[in-house]
Amino acid sequence: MLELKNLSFGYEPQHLILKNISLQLGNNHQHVIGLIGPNGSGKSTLFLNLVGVLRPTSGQIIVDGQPVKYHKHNLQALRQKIGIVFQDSDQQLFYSIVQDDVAFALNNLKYDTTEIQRRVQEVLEELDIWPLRKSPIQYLSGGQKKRVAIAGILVLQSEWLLLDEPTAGLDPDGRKRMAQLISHLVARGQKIILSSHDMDFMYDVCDYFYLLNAGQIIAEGTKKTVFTNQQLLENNKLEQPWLVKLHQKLGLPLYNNAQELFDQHDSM
Amino acid sequence: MLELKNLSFGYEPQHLILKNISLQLGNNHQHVIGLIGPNGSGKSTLFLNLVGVLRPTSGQIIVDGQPVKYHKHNLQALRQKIGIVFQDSDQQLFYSIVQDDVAFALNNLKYDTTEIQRRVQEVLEELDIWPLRKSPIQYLSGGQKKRVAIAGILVLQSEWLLLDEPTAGLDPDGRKRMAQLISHLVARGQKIILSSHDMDFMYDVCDYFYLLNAGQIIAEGTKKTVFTNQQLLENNKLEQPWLVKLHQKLGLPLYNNAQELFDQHDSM
Amino acid sequence: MLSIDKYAYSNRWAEWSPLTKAGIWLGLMILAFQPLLWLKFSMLVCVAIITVRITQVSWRQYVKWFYAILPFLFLSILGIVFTVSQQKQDLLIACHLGQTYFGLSKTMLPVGAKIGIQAFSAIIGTYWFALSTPFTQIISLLHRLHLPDNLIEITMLMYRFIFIFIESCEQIYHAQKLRFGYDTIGLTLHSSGILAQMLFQQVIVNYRKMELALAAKLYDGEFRIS
Amino acid sequence: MQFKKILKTLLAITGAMIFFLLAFPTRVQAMHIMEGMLPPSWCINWYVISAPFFIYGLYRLQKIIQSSQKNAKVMLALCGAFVFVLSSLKLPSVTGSCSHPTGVGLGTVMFGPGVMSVIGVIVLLFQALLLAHGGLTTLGANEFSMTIIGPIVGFLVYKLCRRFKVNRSVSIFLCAMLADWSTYITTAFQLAIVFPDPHAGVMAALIKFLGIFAITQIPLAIAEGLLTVIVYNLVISN
Repeated sequence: MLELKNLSFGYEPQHLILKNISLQLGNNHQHVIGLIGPNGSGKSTLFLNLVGVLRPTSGQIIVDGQPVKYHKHNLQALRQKIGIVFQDSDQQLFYSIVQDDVAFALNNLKYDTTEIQRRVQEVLEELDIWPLRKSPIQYLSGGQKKRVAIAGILVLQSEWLLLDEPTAGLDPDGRKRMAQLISHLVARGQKIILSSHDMDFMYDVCDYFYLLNAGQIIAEGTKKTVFTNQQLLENNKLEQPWLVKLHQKLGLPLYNNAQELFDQHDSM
Repeated sequence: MLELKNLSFGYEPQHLILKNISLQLGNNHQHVIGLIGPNGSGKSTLFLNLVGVLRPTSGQIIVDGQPVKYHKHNLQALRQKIGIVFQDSDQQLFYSIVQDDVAFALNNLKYDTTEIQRRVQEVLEELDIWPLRKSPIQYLSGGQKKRVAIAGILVLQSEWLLLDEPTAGLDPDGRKRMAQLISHLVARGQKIILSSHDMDFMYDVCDYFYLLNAGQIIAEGTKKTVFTNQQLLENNKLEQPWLVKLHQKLGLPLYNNAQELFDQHDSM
Repeated sequence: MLSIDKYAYSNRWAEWSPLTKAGIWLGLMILAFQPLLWLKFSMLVCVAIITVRITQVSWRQYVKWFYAILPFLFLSILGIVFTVSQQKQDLLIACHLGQTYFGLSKTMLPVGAKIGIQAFSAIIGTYWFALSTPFTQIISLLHRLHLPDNLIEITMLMYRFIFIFIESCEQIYHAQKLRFGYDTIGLTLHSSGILAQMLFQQVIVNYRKMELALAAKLYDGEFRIS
Repeated sequence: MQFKKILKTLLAITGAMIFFLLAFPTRVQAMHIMEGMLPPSWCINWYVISAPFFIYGLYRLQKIIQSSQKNAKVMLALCGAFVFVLSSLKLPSVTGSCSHPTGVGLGTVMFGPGVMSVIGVIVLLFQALLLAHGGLTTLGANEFSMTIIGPIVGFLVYKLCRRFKVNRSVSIFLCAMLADWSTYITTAFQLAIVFPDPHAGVMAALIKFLGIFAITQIPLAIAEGLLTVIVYNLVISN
């Protein structure tokens, strides 16, 4: 379980980017947690605080009951517990060959070669990029690079996976495959925290939401609580997913995802 | 009117990226033309051919009845007729202050200062960024940068405006404002060609579509013709916009945009 | 832009051991430098044909790679054979200025021709190597030569980063060109300056983002190379 | 303001040079000595001559990596990639065709000549294998001219200019221009030693090669000097 207690952060103390944030992540009913908010609301900064790259100006992060300490050793442990994949794939791939890059983090932890090979193969197969293992990264598509970047973190087998804008730049097919990948990971027990501007995607994929704006948690709750509040979303420059709009404006039932709606209709 | 006649392009002649493309852009009923297709289908390459950065391996581009010639003088004229805004704003903003950057093209063309000032003011006001004219670009949001990039092309008052992924990286509010901006530009006579992975956005904004895949035009037509063909879209790794899905799966009428659907329902 | 790199990964001999290929390259260099002209010449022809066959590059593209260096070769050889002399009979195509003659030296012409053929065969040999050996194999070669780790790690990272920079370089260049930034010599210089400065800014931007990614991947100061 | 005047004069000189060059049908390029141009003994000689500088550069590199934080390698590689891309940049129409700045001046200003000798070798390796410029057997010779003589000259010129309180922009201009130019003068030397004139010996050959390389490179050196100043000022102003 991850807990933030009165966390504030600012590069300069008088300009806080995150303001007194308290939240608990990883209660029983939460598997994929969505972080939504307009540009500049502090989502990425919150992520960087969570993985210990940025250090809170005040307040605490508590992981499994233990407050995070900022010594090298503790940080290493933290980052094995919480992995993060950033938005831009190019800036997180350092080797030229897919399998070398995916093995990078394990090499840094000095795992032995057979274990590294085993884990790399496992992850590449899981992400459906095993055939690319020897490909040069510079000739991959955006969606493929994204998968390699995710693989490079998944090999750590961290309990938590933070994904910052995982669908940015992906085409409709890539977006669909990303949604499938996330459900697959969740099904095998991975806990995920997501941030994205794509409300329809977020609505489909996440089961609990935090709405962040101007560095504060404005609202939290299940998809129904957060997204049916049209006024709240508008005030925070967000939009309702179309399933919610249909529910509210056309009086259809509120479905959890598009599949559900169309399945319902097919069976009628 | 823009016309492509049997246009093929490849960096190496044996690997064509665009294959024998023929199309006519700018017939009477077309104001916003949408170019859709999965990643790597050749959309950006087609754009670069249209503005004369890349030279077709075979075939011709015909502008207002005249085949494009690749001499410096002709290219200059072509680029005043067809302006392009690329996806990544950061790679097309050259100065640190907004108004300097917007004036770049006019300065290069040696327009006189009062004319430059007049045009820059006009465009900044039109795009609603006049208050930002003296702001440093590095502190603008993604949506604002996008507007500055568009302003830098609009000052040329070109007949055609090509927009490559105009909503990439924008939050829901930025996306909505981009749609408004496009309708505004169209209303005052600007002809626009758009490419984007956001099918809902494209469906809302464009009135004629070309579907590109593997360098070939697979289909063309109005939004109704192209998007009601589910099989076609699936074969080309695209998705149906949700308005079309509702029409086909739930039997609702096919609305042109979300506004229309909800207005219809409010008035009932 | 780096089309050679693409062929290096996709050619038919890409999987061959880099040591074998390095050995063949060395052999080709010896053939290029040995004195027999006919041997140089036949090596040149054979290797060119082999290169084109295994990479399936078009002859047109293959010849294009020579365009950039031909002027240099030509100028160098001109420098070798051009001379001044008091005696007209030393020279071919002599013209005189006062009592001295300018022209092509009869003794140096064969030398120039020999150097020309030698350079050509050596270049063709190296092109074969460059076109058939993926850069990752070069890295492993450097590793086997026991060069310092720091050097190899930086080479490896540079290779990866070059592609990031080339992509943004092309994007910036196109955007400038389409806004008439390269229409005159003055503008070209100015725009090139902006281009270089923007690329330099990307050094910083990339570095900041990479720092974060390195932290996430538990980087401990060493990029291991197998 | 005085600087602007100097800049204008320089632009005028560049213009004149370009006109001069356009009168000759040669394509001017940033030139490395090509594969096969030097006999094996000289290839080895240049490798040996360059080696101490290279080793010193490695030593400096080691120091930087050890003294600063652990991400220094990534920074150095980013800068190296930047120099490579800059050196493969075509500057169209500066000399009527294409030219490539060497990027040496900027690199020298950024890191000093020591580290530049290592980064330069990697850049030369990439140029030989990815761009088909230069060569592997001649790498030692090109290293000597481009990454040893060029940066040292540039560095000394810069220090000297600063000592005599020359304006910073002018110092950088001279540093970059002379770094570039001295590279080609060295190239001329290297060729002259190997291919002496049959009648008048090494000195005459040197004059010939200087005529060919050093003079044709003047406008490119000036262009590179100006470019470096523009970049430097833009970087400073931000």
